[in-house]
Amino acid sequence: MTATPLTSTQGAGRAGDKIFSGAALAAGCLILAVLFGVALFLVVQAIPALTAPAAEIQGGEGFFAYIWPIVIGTLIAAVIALVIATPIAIGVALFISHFAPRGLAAGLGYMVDLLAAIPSVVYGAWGAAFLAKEISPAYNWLAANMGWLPIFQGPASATGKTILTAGIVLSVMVLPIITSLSREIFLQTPKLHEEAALALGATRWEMIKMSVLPFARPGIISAVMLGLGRALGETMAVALVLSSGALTASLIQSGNQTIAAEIALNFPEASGLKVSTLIAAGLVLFVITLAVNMIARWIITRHKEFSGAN
Amino acid sequence: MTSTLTPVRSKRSALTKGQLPKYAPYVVLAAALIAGAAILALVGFNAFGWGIVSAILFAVGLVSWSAAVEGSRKAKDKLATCLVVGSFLIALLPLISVIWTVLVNGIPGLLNPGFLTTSMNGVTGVYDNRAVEEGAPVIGGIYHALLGTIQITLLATVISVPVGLLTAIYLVEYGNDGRLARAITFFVDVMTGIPSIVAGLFAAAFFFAVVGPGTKTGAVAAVALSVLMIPVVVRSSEEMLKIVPNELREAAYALGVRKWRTILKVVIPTAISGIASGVTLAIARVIGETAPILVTAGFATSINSNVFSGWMASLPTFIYTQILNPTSPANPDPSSQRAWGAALVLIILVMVLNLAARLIARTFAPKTGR
Amino acid sequence: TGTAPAGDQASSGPKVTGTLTGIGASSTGAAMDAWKAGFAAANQGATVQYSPDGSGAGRKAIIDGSAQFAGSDAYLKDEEFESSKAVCGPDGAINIPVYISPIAVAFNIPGVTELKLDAATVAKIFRGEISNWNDPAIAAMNEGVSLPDLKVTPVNRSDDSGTTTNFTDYLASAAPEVWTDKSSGVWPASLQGENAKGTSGVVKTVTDTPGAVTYADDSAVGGKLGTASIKVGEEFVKISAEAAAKAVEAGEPVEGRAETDVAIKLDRKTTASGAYPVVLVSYHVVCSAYDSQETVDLVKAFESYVVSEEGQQAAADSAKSAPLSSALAEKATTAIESIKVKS
Amino acid sequence: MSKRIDVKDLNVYYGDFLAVEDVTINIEAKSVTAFIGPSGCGKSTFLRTLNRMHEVLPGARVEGEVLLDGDNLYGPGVDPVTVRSQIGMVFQRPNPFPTMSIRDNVLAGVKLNNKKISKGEADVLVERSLKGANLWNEVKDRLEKPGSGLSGGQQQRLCIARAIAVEPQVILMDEPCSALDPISTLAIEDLINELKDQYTVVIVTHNMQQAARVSDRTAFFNIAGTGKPGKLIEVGDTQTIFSNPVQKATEDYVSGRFG
Amino acid sequence: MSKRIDVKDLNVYYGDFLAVEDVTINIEAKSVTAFIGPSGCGKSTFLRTLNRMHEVLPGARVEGEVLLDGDNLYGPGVDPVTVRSQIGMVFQRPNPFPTMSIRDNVLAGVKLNNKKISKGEADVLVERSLKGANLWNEVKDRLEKPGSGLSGGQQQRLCIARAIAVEPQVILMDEPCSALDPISTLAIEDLINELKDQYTVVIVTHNMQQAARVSDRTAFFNIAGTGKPGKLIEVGDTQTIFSNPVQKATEDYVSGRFG
Ligand SMILES: Nc1ncnc2c1ncn2[C@@H]1O[C@H](COP(=O)(O)OP(=O)(O)OP(=O)(O)O)[C@@H](O)[C@H]1O
Ligand SMILES: Nc1ncnc2c1ncn2[C@@H]1O[C@H](COP(=O)(O)OP(=O)(O)OP(=O)(O)O)[C@@H](O)[C@H]1O
Ligand SMILES: [Mg+2]
Ligand SMILES: [Mg+2]
Ligand SMILES: O=P([O-])([O-])[O-]
Repeated sequence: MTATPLTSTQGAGRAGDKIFSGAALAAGCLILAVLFGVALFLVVQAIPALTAPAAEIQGGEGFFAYIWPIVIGTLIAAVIALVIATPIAIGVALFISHFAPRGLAAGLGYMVDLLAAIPSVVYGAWGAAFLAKEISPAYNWLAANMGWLPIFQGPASATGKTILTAGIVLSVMVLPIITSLSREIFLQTPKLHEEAALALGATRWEMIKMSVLPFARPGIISAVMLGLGRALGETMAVALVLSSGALTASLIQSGNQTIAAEIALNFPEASGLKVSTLIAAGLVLFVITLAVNMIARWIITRHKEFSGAN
Repeated sequence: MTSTLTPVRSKRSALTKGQLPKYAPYVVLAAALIAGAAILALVGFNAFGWGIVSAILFAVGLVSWSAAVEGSRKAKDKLATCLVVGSFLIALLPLISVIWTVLVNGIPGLLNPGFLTTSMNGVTGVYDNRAVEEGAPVIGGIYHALLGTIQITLLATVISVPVGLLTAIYLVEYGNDGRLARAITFFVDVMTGIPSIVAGLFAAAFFFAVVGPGTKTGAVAAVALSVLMIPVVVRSSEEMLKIVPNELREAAYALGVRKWRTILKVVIPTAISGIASGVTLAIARVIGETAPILVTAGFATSINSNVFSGWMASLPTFIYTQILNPTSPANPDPSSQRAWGAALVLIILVMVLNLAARLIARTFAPKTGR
Repeated sequence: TGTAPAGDQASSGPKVTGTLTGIGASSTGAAMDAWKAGFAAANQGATVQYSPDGSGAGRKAIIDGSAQFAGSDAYLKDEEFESSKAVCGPDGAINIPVYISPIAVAFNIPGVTELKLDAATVAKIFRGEISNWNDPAIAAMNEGVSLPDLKVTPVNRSDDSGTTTNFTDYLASAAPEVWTDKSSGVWPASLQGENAKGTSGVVKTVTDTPGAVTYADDSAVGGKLGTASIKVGEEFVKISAEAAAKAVEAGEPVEGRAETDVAIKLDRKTTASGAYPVVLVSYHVVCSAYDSQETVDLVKAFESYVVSEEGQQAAADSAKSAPLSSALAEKATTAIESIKVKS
Repeated sequence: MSKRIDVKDLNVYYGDFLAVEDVTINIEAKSVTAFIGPSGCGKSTFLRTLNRMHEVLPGARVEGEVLLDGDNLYGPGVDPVTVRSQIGMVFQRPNPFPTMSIRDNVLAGVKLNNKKISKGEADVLVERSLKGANLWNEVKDRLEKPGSGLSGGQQQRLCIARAIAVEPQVILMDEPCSALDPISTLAIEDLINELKDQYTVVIVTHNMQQAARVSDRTAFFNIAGTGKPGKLIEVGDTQTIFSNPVQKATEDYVSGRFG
Repeated sequence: MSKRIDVKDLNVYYGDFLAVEDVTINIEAKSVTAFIGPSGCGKSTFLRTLNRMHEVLPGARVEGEVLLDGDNLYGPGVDPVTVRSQIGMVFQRPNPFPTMSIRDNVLAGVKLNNKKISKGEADVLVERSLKGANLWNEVKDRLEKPGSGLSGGQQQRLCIARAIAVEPQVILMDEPCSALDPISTLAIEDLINELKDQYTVVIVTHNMQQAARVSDRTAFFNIAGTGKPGKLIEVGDTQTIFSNPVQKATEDYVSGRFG
């Protein structure tokens, strides 16, 4: 069989496909390359700190002793942020997509998006100057009444600049990220499936549980992962809000520190091995993000067969 | 059975049997407000606490009444409604508080003549001391920083959106869930966790190595911001592309439309509203970044309109230094006024961007009107 | 706009042009603004840019050649001095004192504007060993002051800082029995307390919190907070520019540096009358030799202006810093004169 | 278990567009009523007003009354959820829940009201419903697989099984057999015949034969032209409508070549 | 303008699941071929292999040959896009583009491929296609409105109009009339009759009468049981298949009560 019409025609169009898919592939690879670059940068710069004698590392007891309290601090702050932000963000997204009067919804969505527009320095300044002061009576109350819980052990910080305050500020910062993405996905839930639930006599909430949330589940997880990334990596707001210190279980005392803030606070004055130590801290954060994401991906793929899309 | 077709009937409809009366929420609300005031009066009244306590009482009251009369399903629905509305109201609190703080502190700065049209070139503590001690006008503005922010962010967007969107397209349309696609998905997630300062240091180190030591320009900052922006663009676009129904793709393929045209003209327009949201989110995420810009763009106090050469200011770094290192340490108030004014401008800038994105999205979005 | 300094000293030298890049301490940012403006007004065509990234960043920058001078609130460490030889020629980089800043112990006690404290008491306050302002140790030194029953909340810097280095250096030298930690830019992790970022941050926190006390560059304390007089020898010295200058004069040159280097090892235990030893000296770190004549001229012109009486006055007006004493300024000028083109 | 529906002067709107005008019809309990008429005349629209599914669309609203055993569905204070749990519906386009298994799809409605249904009861119910929809044999080995991997006709039968599992008092079916092969269609028709012993059934169909076979009464809807509202032209015993209609339009339609 | 299709030993898979087994069939040019068979037997699946739409689904693949005028669609180097632009398709579920107006939906095949067309030509094409699908009268006043605001049957006819607007050589239709009323069905059948003068038409239908009315040849598919692959049981002249089939299964199916 010689050159058939099926194979010969439309060479130009085919080139378009090739170019486009090539560009898409290249973009993906570029991201991998950048990430590889970042990782390489971190590793190369971190090596001196990882191999240095313990006494020379900040604190004098080696890198591990230096890093683990702030790893815990980072996780505490991120967990607080997500525990507060995730339910509220999903609530807000649902409110906008399924509860608010239609005419109002777009405007309300816009308002929440505004939260994303506020620079982190401003959050930091707001958290340090306003929130911390306003919230510190509540901490005193917690210390007095719930002090038997280790996390609310007193005496409460006099300034209110605690890891809990930092977590709250972070939660406000990640809220618009989770909200905005979830909202868009909720809005895309096929009408067909919503109607299927409603026709069975489902209440609005049951309809959401039956059709909206399952459909949006992978999207919500992605949104939360984005929020988590921000909570883990946020630098300036935490640096300004948190009155940092040694690791403590109490959330209402001053103390604890996050990796990103530790880097931001110390990098400007750092030199020599200290620089390596801080970059090694960045590397550790990188590894934490990696681990957390592996877990999340695993959860997503486990339910793949029932993924709502298409 | 004879149906009574008279519209006004005395007997209660079977359909409304076992249902709370229409006025129920208002009754519960009134009761909650009163009870809340009473409780607060015991521990010391404050308006905020009153709101919170009343809201909780309202939810509990309404839900339990509903549970008693209507059964658990309706009660759960009411509870969910209370929680959803409640979470929205809670989300409004910080929003209003932050915006209020910024407005109150920022408007005086913004109203300063020359605030938007001049730079900080030549402004020293002497003037601020005079402003505070002798009541002279506060001078110095943000023109240089505004210009810098716009240029740096624009460049970062120009880099990130094509890369991010193309990657999302690769993942959804070409990746076939293969090994490469999964690797990219995974590492994009990891990328979201890069602390902003590390992104800045990386970009700086990269340009130091490639161009030469001390290379600090707006473009370097844009690269640093892109590292932060790309994962947000990829993630949000990917989610939006994924939920475009396959039957639309199939419809286009069946018309003999090439895949890339299908993607450009069918898939992306269908998802455009979400993509636009994601891109604005990504821009909002980086436009307020401080740390990476400090280490990549240098610190300019005068106007520089070339992103590719020379140091460049930006609004966040401007805000940051004005707050943390006031022009006059003895009299930080003028600096703080400028900082909040700049914050206000930054927020307005993002609002305008957001509006623009929505307009774009609306033009292409699926037509639901009829 | 810009200040137009009268009687222009810098412009009497060779006409200079070009851009001078500096990176370094943020604490001298306000003074740098004044110097940039003053220098630019006197030298058309010459500009100075300065990025307040931090002292460490500044020292790194001069060592790797990405800046022509660094602002630092500590002189180069020995190993930094060694590595600076790669870029700055065989004599390495030199430290020029440009800015003296007395560090105030500032407190917020309603109704109290002045206190007298000795080093040990200050150390105890910041270690949390004195937890109430009516503590007998404080009362003993402050007869006639009505000290309230108020919790002491010490506030330290959360960021690595030159102010902390100098403050802890003072405490460790003057009250070694109480302050058992080494001097360090990072506040000892074992001490629990409140902290905030930056000088303005700690000042703000203290202003907002009754009973709080901190240490901060005097210029930022202004009149808002009470400040302590520090016991030196047998007298209590009130914080002032002159007292700070005296304490600096009591210091000694650092060994092992270039001949013209002006790095000063402060004597915290000085008993010199009227000296206030809680003080910080900021330096400009410059190369002893540069590649081009143009740069040399530019650096010389700028640094001469900075240490000149007029430059110091501009900084004092703008940042309320303490001017260099004339003796120190002279040494600095000699050092600046020695800068040359690489051979 | 079954209820009658009386519709009075119902106007149905999409925003400003009047889609169905002034319908008055009585639907007897324990009977099968078929709606026929050309495409776009408002059959689906009208059907959806009978269980208040219409108002789910933005801007959609109705004027008039729909009485379920004398109680106005659109009366003040009536909760659409109550209405819908009594009046089930099968849609024109199959819409199984893609995130649920086949089994869970069938049980979706049942679980709403009866959380604690035992596994045994559930199994019985699933089997009965799927058998009723003539799907049991095809899916009995993959009940735990997602419902979206089925063929078009299988999906539609799954939706029918889901709707009958909750045993509503009225069942509305919008062209339930349009995607089905003759064998399945037969099964569904048998099912409808069974259902009418206990329930009230309303069915939209394009298939005249089907209407003639399964329904007791038939309602013919028509539309005068583009942009005009659909109207109920005639309603009566199926036999009368097909053999001896009052209106000329009805006669033209039912005697036309059939699809 | 029309081409014949010859299928040889085709196996169709969804991942590991063999959905259709070993089909060999010849489809004549300028003729109408109908596929009939019970739900889930693989009619849609097989139809989608004829224009390489099957492979769009992840994991889906085929083995065997499909020859379009002797050229293997699955031969090496064959561009599926070329195949699809010659072999058009109407889906079982209507899928108009939600972002486009009715007019743009009809022109989608032209516009999405970036072909230049003057406004006048476009108008003519839109009108001709919509008339062909018997939709023109209903939508001529709202061509600029979105396609998603149409009734189910209207959407389906819009998709038919969209498919014929590109004038492919072969048209595959998957139950095109299942959502249509008799009048529209009639119009579509007329259209098919017209089309076959120029094009090759393949149609899946559950409606035996329709198959009998419009098709020249009929292929009967069947499935032995759940999880078993669908098979082509018999193919032949429509008349033969309906009056005198070779296979018992075919006879059972076509003589069954009809839907
Ligand atoms: N969501 C909608 N918004 C606006 N108009 C609509 C909507 N759905 C349907 N219509 C219009 O309402 C009219 C009646 O539509 P409906 O779907 O009830 O027709 P139908 O009789 O069910 O037709 P078919 O037999 O094709 O399904 C049509 O003109 C249609 O275009
Ligand atoms: N996406 C899919 N993934 C896996 N299996 C599928 C998929 N789509 C269909 N099947 C299976 O393939 C077989 C054939 O399905 P197909 O849709 O071709 O049937 P059909 O003959 O068109 O039926 P109907 O008349 O109901 O549309 C069925 O068993 C079905 O469950
Ligand atoms: Mg319909
Ligand atoms: Mg099919
Ligand atoms: O001058 P500082 O390092 O204390 O900011």
